[in-house]
Amino acid sequence: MLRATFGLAMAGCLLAGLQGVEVLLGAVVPAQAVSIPGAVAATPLLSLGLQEDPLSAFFVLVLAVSGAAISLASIGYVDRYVHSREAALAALFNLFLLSLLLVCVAGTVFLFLVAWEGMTLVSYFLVVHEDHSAEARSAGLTYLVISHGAAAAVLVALLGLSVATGTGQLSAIASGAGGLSPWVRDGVFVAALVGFGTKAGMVPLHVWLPEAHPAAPSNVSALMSGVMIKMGIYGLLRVVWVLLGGGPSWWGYTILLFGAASALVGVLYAIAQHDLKRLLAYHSVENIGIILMGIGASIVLFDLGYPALAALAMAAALLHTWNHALFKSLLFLGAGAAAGATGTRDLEKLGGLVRRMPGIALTFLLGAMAISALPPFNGFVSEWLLFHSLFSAFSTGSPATELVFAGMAAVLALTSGLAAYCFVKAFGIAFLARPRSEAAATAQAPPGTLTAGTGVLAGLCLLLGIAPALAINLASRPLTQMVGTSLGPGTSLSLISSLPAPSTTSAGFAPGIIALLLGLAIAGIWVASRFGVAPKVRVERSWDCGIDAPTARMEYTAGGYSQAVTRIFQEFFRPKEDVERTVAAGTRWDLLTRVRRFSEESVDPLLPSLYRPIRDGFLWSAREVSRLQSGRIHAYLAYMFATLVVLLLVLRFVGSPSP
Amino acid sequence: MTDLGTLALDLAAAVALVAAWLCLVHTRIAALVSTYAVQSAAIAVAAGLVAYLYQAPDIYVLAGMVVALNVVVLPWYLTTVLRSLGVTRMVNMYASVRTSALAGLGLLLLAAAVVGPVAPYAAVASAGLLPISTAILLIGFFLLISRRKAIVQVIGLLVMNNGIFLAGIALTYGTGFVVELGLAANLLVLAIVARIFLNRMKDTFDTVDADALRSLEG
Amino acid sequence: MRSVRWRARPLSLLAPVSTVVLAVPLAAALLVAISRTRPQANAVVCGAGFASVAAVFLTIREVLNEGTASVPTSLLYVDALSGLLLLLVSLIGLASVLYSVDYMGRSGSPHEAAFPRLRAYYAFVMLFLFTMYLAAEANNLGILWIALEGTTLVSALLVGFYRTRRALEASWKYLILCSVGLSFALFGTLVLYLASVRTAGPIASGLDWTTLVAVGPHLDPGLVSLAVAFLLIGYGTKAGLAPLHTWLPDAHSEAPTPVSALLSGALLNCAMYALLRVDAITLRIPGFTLSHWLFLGFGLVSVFVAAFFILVQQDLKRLMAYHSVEHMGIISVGVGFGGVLGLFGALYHTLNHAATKAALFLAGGNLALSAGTKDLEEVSGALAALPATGAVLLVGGLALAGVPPFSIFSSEFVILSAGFGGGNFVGALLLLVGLAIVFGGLLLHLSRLLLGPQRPRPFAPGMRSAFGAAFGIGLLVAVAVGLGLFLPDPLSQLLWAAARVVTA
Amino acid sequence: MTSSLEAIALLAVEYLLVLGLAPILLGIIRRVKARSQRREGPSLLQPYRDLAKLWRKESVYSDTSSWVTRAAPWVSFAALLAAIPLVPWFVLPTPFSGAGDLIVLVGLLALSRFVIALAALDAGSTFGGMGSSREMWMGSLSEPIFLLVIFAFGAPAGSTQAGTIAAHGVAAGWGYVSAPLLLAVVAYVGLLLVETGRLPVDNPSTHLELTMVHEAMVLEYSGRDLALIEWGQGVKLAVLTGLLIALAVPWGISSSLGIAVIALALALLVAKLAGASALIGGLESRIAKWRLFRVADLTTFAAVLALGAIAFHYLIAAGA
Repeated sequence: MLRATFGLAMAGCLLAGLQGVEVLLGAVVPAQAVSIPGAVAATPLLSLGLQEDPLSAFFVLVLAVSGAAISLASIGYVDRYVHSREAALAALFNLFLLSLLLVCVAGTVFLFLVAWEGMTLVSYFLVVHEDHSAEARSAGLTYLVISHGAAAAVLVALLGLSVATGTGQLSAIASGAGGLSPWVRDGVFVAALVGFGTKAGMVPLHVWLPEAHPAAPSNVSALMSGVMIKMGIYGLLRVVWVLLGGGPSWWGYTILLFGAASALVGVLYAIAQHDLKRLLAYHSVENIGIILMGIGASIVLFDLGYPALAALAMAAALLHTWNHALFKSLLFLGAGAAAGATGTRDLEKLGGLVRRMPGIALTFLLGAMAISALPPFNGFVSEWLLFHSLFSAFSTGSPATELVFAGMAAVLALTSGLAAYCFVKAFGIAFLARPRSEAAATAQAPPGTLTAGTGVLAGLCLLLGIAPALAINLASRPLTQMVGTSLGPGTSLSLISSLPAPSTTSAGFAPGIIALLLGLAIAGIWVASRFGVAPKVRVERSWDCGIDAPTARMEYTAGGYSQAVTRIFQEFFRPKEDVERTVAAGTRWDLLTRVRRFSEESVDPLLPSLYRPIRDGFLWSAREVSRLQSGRIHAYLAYMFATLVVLLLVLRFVGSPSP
Repeated sequence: MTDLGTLALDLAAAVALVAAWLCLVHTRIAALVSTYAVQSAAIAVAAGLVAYLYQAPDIYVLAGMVVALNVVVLPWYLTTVLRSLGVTRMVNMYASVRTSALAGLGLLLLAAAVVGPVAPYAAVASAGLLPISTAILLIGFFLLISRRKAIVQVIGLLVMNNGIFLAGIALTYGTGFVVELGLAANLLVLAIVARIFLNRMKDTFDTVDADALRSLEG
Repeated sequence: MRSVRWRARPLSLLAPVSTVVLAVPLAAALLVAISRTRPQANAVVCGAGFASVAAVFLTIREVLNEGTASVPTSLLYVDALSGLLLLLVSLIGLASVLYSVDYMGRSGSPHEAAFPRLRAYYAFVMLFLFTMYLAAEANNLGILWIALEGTTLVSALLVGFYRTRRALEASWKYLILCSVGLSFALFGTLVLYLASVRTAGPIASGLDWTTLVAVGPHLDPGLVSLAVAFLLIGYGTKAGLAPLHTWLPDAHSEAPTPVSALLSGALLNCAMYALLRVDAITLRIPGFTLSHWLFLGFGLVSVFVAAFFILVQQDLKRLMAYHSVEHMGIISVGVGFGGVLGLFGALYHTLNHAATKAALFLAGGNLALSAGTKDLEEVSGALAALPATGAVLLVGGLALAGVPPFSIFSSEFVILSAGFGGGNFVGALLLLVGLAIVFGGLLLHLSRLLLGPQRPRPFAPGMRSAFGAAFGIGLLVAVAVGLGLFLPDPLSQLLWAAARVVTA
Repeated sequence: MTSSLEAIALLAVEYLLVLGLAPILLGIIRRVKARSQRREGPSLLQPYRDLAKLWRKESVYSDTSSWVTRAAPWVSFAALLAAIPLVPWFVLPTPFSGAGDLIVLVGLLALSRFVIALAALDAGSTFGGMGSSREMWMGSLSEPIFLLVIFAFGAPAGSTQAGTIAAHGVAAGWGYVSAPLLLAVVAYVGLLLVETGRLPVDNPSTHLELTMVHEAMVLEYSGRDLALIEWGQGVKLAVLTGLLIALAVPWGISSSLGIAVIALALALLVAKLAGASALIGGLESRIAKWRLFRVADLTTFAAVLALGAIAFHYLIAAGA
């Protein structure tokens, strides 16, 4: 039954994906209203219409591919690792997919908002599904409340556009938004950035993300991190590009700066995490930042009058969106396998899993390389495009732009370098060396469909890394829809192809050739190693300075590994160190003290320093306000009296305000 | 319409206002009840005057009703309630007599300030009636706020209603018989329902101090 | 539903069907009073509940066909706005009566009342319904006032039904505060009459809605604004607008559960209905915007005050009561935004809130019954323990928080559209902020109540074989959920017509 | 444009040249350092002998290690091999210049580093973890500098393609020399020291537990794997030095395919490489190793230089 459910989900995803591809290759799907009598007739505001334009189709495709793979993996995952209310999980999972799909293809403001909130709500239930602890509920609640506030901002943006243009149809808004006053456009932009930025996990609105994503079952985490946060990107693109048709440079710089902050903050916090899923969640913040940088750059370049360069930046953003959907889904599924088999997400208790689950280890490694932007994987291609669009600002002749963009490129490079650092740690500590706990030592191999799901995703990461033209061709219609131009001819569907070089720069990158070179080099080494007498191979214990038997406790820990970075970014992390020392008897020298226990944790400073005070402030004022209901009827009568008197005085001395 | 008639009307209204002020300074409940009766009588007189001055016979019926209900029935009823409750005779107030008296004056000024500008629109020639009836309404309200005993709160409510009666009768020639009958019936039912609760309160809390009812908060 | 297809005419040979709406509860009150046995009394009230709904449907059908329903006397008047209120009251009335039977009416029901008291309870409930129907059908604003004061008197007795200290306290406060409020409303009504008399002369129908609307454009703005101030304080108290709402949480939380549902779902809307009638009159005066600002102001204050109380609330029924304050505030904001869209949204919201809130109160009653307490601190993990009740609370709670695809979201969406469309950006943004706080507060409670770990003390079994109660709650939930994405044509027509009654 | 056959032939020459010269560059550095310390030092050919010896020796693997350990040296070396055509060595336009630009080069170096750092954790020894952490940390700090340097070098030419930049330099002649170029070169040298693990960042000749970085990573390697890694170090040094040469002093790179010009270009290239190695050796022998965390200071300074170069570019453009 459960298998059938997830199988159905997979089939649905594949169908949606085919439809998406069809649209991306040129089919036109007419906008249509879902015919529910009454709802439409009551007021056009409440009409439910669907549309699938190229932008929708691209995100449908992103959703469909990851969704199908995750559904496949879910069959085994839920069967093996979920022990309560599997049916509810399966139902919610499918509902979640539906709501994601609806967000993409909603054709009216009302339906979009319904789907948007539905997506949040369903995912909330998925977040609190597995774990009934107070922390999980608090994570869920944080998620829900922040998301709801964000939805309010989304509502302001869309409703503002809707009433300003007098229509609830998204397609009609686009044609009517040209003549809006700058104030309205700016207001809509700010609201959209706050609303969609929150869902996407943009710093400093990201605090819900690292709480909520790890709490959910891992297949759901994969869907949330891989796909759901992309809906924030979709919404932002929809509003800023499709509905408003781009905007002034400061929009772009704003997005660029927030994107850079997200990328850097995300990766730095990821490094400090020892919980595998939290670590991945922070990487989502990082990658959203990268995507946002692409969007911001495209707005700036478009405003400067370089649509071709804007298309390059936007292509980077779209491609990275898809790439992240692929490798983050993969990584969460892999983390789910590790956590499911060992019962812990704590890196310090994992280790050695490469021998217990080689398939998962291999695919996780490929995903880690992809997210670390290493060639020949897809993450590198999109970051390359982004670097290029940042570099291309040289041809705009605007010194300020270029200095900012160069700084952004440095941030991006630092980010991808740190991401690589973080994933060496994540993969190395979790999957390599000796198991650090009994559970890790005895972990069972994950179910086949789970490995198959990650395998499919890993294959796609590699495929899009070698032949990104596939994806770029699919993105060309959305690109044309947004910036009016695509990446030009020269993109063919051959496996080995060169990325188009924008006319203004003569740079080029042929991922296929690089992959070929890598392959040939490895083949060459293999051939070389066949020559001569093959030397002997011996297996021994690791070098341990002569101590008799190296144990898992002597291995480098996750905390130790990340020390190098946490040390130099100390001001940023403000780590809380907890050191327990014992002083050897009869000495008073520090040198002779022994550190018994050392623990360190870095909490996201935004939570205690920004959000908690807001929450506490609300609670405090609520307690103060609630003292008004003192139980004394005389007080109540006095309120009434005061209200009356104030009202009468206002009436008398202020009069009725004019509209 | 004669000046004398207007004067008489104003006088009756003034008596009602003074009675309301008196309600603010009385410290014994029984005195409060009889002052209420006096006020009601003054309002009945005002009603009769309006009926006479404007040849509106149905207002005589109304005047009669006020006499029957507010001058006779309700004061008697209140007295029996007082007796059956067996509460102390003192009013128990939050605000002192002096404060209350000053508040009474202030409320008149407030009423004058607020409704003064529209008072000339009153259908009846006397421009003072609307402020006075508003003042009586507010004074009744003040009684409710500043007196602790539940029964005094009921009296405050009745004083408020007297203000409304005055406004209704004197300003608008009445509002139609069915409506007025309904209003009167409601007042009576209110008194009865209030008595039910007062009795229960006495049984349950052993006091009719409304301030004792403070367990529901937040 | 086939009954709606009947022509209304044959029945009106005897009496207009609008009169039947009034007669049914009155007759039922009498019949209950003389009933001899429990089953008899139960049968009478259930029959009256269904009969009322049928009569209301016929009335609404007539309204939709003719514009107004025929009435026996000019003191009554039934248009689309009345029809909407009738619909509301009859639906909530039916659900609440059915619930009452299972909750306290049948022998062996968990809160079984002694027969004489049950009889009194039923009679008062029927009278309560009668006064609300009367409020809906009144033409004369004086009658409207009388009907509303009548609701106070009858329902004060119902609130105090349990005779506990807390119930007594609540009912006393309710009685005094609402009576005081309504006194102001009466004064306001008189001032309005004064304005009418000055325009139309001393005619007996001067307080009739039909007259006032007709002479509306010529009414004196000064007098009307004075009247509006008093009427708003008066009916606003009854409608639970902050800071006049103080009686509301007490009364709602201490009344028997079915009465809470009636108070929140039906009664508050009766007061709001009276305010709408007043608003409609002021809207006829050219350039008169005072009432809009007042509605907007009171509405926003209500939303924010309620939001704060919701955040720190510890009692299930009080929590819901404060949500009533909040939603009356939202309705008021919708009215304040104005325009036919704002009114449509407000009325749509009225319907949605009534159904949702009544369902929640009834389901909350179930929960309190099983948990043995209304204290939110002591109940958790209810969804697993009581799947059906928990599901209703969950769906209802989410709906109440304004989550799509439930109906309250849709109406809030319309109200916000009206706000943005009407240029009330600040008002609309403030409303959104308030709603977000409420959302957080409500979900804070819901997540522990429903999803938290199961408390050590087990839940008692609730009502047994409570088909009536289940039907009633199911009906309300169906309305609360269904109206979100699906608004049947007749209902949509009714809502638009009602909105135009106010604005046109 | 060259035909593909010619391109392949040129590519083969490049590979032979770089793979062949890589060990000797290490030999030159060691010799210069030894001389500056008044030692004779090993033969220039000693690295070749080391490699040959390692190639024949048996391999010892840790019992906790997995296929990651076995695969890493291959992938790492392959990544470096793939980077070779991205650098203009002696002829322009570079064969297979469409394969990638300098950003791809950065990516390939990162790949090479990544797999080795991963393998360092595989054996489960403490040293491996320490080396891995430090190496990846330094790598992540050097990447932004690399990007800025690329931007600084690329800005005048409007390209991130090393060949295009070099061609721009060759065509501009002395006009290529400018203040921004100088700043970028200094920044690049700092980067080079970090990337190749030279002093003051890392000391390739130490095996002291607490200070070694790269050596700690590869502590568990032996035999052919170690040979690949050591050789890879040489190739990396050659690639980065070659790049420095192509970007800073591009003159002499042939723009046509005549035998004589090519031969001259090849000779010049060898001379430049040898000179650059000697300079590195000289530089290394003049500075002491820094504390590990001061690497961040070095990279920050390099970043300032590179950004300064970009800003200078505009100052000059505005002045012109």
